[in-house]
Amino acid sequence: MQLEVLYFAWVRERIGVPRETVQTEARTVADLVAELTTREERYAAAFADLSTVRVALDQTLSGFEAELAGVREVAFFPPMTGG
Amino acid sequence: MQLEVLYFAWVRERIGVPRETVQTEARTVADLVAELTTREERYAAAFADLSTVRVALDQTLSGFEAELAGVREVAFFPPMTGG
Amino acid sequence: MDVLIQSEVFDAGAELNRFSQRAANNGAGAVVSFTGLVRDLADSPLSRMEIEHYPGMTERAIEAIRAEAVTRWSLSGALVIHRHGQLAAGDPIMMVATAAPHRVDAFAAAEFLMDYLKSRAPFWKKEVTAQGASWVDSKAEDEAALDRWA
Amino acid sequence: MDVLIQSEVFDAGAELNRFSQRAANNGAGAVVSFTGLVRDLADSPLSRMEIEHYPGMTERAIEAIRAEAVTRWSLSGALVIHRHGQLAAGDPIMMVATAAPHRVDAFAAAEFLMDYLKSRAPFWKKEVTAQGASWVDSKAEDEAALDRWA
Repeated sequence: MQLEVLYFAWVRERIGVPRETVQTEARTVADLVAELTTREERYAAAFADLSTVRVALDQTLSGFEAELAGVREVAFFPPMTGG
Repeated sequence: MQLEVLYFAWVRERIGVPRETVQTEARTVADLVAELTTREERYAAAFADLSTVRVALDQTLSGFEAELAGVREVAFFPPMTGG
Repeated sequence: MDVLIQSEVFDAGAELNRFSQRAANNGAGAVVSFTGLVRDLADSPLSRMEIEHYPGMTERAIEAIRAEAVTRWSLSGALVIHRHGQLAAGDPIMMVATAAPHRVDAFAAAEFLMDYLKSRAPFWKKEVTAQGASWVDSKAEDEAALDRWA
Repeated sequence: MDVLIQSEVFDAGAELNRFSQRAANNGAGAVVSFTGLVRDLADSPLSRMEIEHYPGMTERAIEAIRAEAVTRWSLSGALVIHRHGQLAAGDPIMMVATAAPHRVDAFAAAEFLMDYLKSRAPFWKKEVTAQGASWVDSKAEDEAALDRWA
């Protein structure tokens, strides 16, 4: 499965790129995070405390337990600070 | 005692004047209302239902039981509809 | 000037910008405004609205309400403008603006000011149509709204 | 346009007047606005604020929030403007305007929109001073504010 993975704010800064294409067989978001974390230290740094990371699947807020089947775009970012 | 008595909105319209000087020995606002009501029909019409009349003494909202000693200006009007 | 009682029409947008500019210099991060407009009537078109007020007491009452708001919340500014005299449908009747470091204070203070202006500032509205004129009735819900600030 | 996501500065007063004019034609008697301003910092003067956003999701999220507000309250209009990019101290960050026949609806809808924009619209603020840059932390109280609409 091929996913577009986007990063924002300090998650982006830690990982070093705003977006990338990821080949993965991860079933859930949590699986994808675990897989990325083992790849390189910068992912481990970004995902060190998941209580401070939010995820959106195809531009809709979601949870780490959500399944990735059919998803094209995954985004990771800190809690939002709009307004 | 000499009082300046002011009327607003439909209270003013029923009594027919916006203000007048009243000579009275009334002790409370309720006494003053009773005295005016006996004077002429137009006062009786304005004060027919006191639940719809508000009173201010020297420009501060007050009650009908309030005493008039030391007061210079009494105003009668319907509930306010500002804003 | 933070309380304006006037018959002239005012420009709510220009007042908001002037108020926000001053509030920003005073530490505000949040500005809330309320504008009341003369609504046209469903049954019979409104010819005009007439607003009677009690000169002297109006200023005193609004200043007291404004001072109370400044005591209750951490504000960077508070503005009240209220018209009297003859108004046309669509005209602004009045506006309130509040500014604070944080939005919760700005919103609460604006609602407080509005609730008190509705029932405690000496203004009386009359609606005039081709069929005649009638004084606007006060609403029980406006009086009840004051309870939440007790 | 009822949702504007832009890097350009906007004129809150002019937007309010344009919005109120349309709302008045649509039966509004009450217009509420909220403007968020870039606050300067107490400890070290702010060089600028940078706002990052998630293009595409931002518009979707705000449209969804706006649609929910229109469902919950009887509104004559609702407007959201939010900037991204580089902002200076005192600049307007965003504004919300709501219009309704009655003030209670206009106030409630404006507070609802603000509470959701704070925690559910994908924007991230960064404060830049001479000492460096830091991302603004989300506040537990902003997340908690959503509970009252549940």
